[in-house]
Amino acid sequence: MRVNYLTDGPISKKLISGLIEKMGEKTDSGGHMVFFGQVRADEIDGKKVKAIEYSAYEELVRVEGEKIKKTIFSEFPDVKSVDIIHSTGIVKAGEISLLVFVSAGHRHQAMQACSKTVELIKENLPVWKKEIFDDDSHLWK
Amino acid sequence: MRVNYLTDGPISKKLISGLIEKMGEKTDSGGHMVFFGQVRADEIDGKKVKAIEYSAYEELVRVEGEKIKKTIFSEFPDVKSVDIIHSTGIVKAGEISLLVFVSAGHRHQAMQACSKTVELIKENLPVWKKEIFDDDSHLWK
Amino acid sequence: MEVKVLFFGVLAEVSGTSFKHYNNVKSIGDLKLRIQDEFPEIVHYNFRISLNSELTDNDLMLKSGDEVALMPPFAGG
Amino acid sequence: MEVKVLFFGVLAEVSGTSFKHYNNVKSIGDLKLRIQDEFPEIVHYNFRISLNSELTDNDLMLKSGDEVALMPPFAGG
Repeated sequence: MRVNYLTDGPISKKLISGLIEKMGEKTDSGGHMVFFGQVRADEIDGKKVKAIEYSAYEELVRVEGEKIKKTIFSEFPDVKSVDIIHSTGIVKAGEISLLVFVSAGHRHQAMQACSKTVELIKENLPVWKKEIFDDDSHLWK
Repeated sequence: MRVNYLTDGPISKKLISGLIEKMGEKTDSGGHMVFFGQVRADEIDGKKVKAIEYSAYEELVRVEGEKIKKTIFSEFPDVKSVDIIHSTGIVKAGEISLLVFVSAGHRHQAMQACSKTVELIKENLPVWKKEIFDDDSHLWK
Repeated sequence: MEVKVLFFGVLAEVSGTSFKHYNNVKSIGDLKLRIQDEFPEIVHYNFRISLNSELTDNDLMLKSGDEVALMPPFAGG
Repeated sequence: MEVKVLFFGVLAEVSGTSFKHYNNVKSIGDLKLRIQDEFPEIVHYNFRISLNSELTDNDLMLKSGDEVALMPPFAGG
């Protein structure tokens, strides 16, 4: 089961556990590198971020997501799998909004491929965010 | 609760879930990077690795583990926490033998610090491994 | 002929809608002028364009049923 | 006086034990000779030494109660 690419609301502990459960299935993997992006309770001009509201262009997310995976697989031949999950909608401070899960035969490519995937997501995935403050005002990022 | 640094047998899904559960506690963290080292069912001279038996010099692991953390915290000031757990004893192919969990304010330091921690572990942690094959012969690594 | 235009991120706020249909627009350039006329504030924002889920920088011709998206800089993660 | 010597990794296999006590050894160099005498095969292996949980490359003097470890190259992960 692959959940790529979008999920409504925060990325649940259940979804994460599901990915962790199946790590051992591939005994040709020697390393898994996982990135979790979390909503930070930043303070801006005396106001605290209480949540981020994400919106995405779903069709294009799918197109660009596939391109990202293709890039990773061709650049890192030791990589066995890449999972990308991004939240849409409201994600509160302390909750997870991005998960990148990369498995590879050896650790170096797992690490490099995971970092690169996160960078490509930031660059190419059509997702937008609106920071929502504790006084209910908001700021587009 | 910090489990550093050694655990008997494979790193359990329960232990991993425990670390995942507490991710959201620190709302000043924007990124978590987690490395899982898994025992690979490598084939060597026609024999398949069925498990690795790890041994460690516990006292020195603690000393060197603290040094590694100190290095990471001083090199990456944005890092909030570093957890290192390594297995001792028998870990079967497909099971997890190393976990490195790094939380930071922003993604770049989370990623770099996690990779660096894994490299320092490989270099400095007094741990040894014996590959055990399906015919019960073994090989020290 | 009719094309569908999607507004994302802050542009959905500026235009007050997430999508809108436009009739008789020949090209992306033509469409942009129509949108600027309707929502003058939009000129203050940077955005990229996609046509039928493909990013483009060109002033392509449009045909009925096309979907054009106006997208501010991406901010995922 | 007595020091405790720990054998790790393949060296535990070569020596047939994970630890052993030695009497009347003045220094690390002295100890190494004693161990090589007892387990000649050990010369074929690279190893590092620690004294009381601290890595050292020096021929330090030993005192009663010291713990010396013989450690092949680390192979964690």
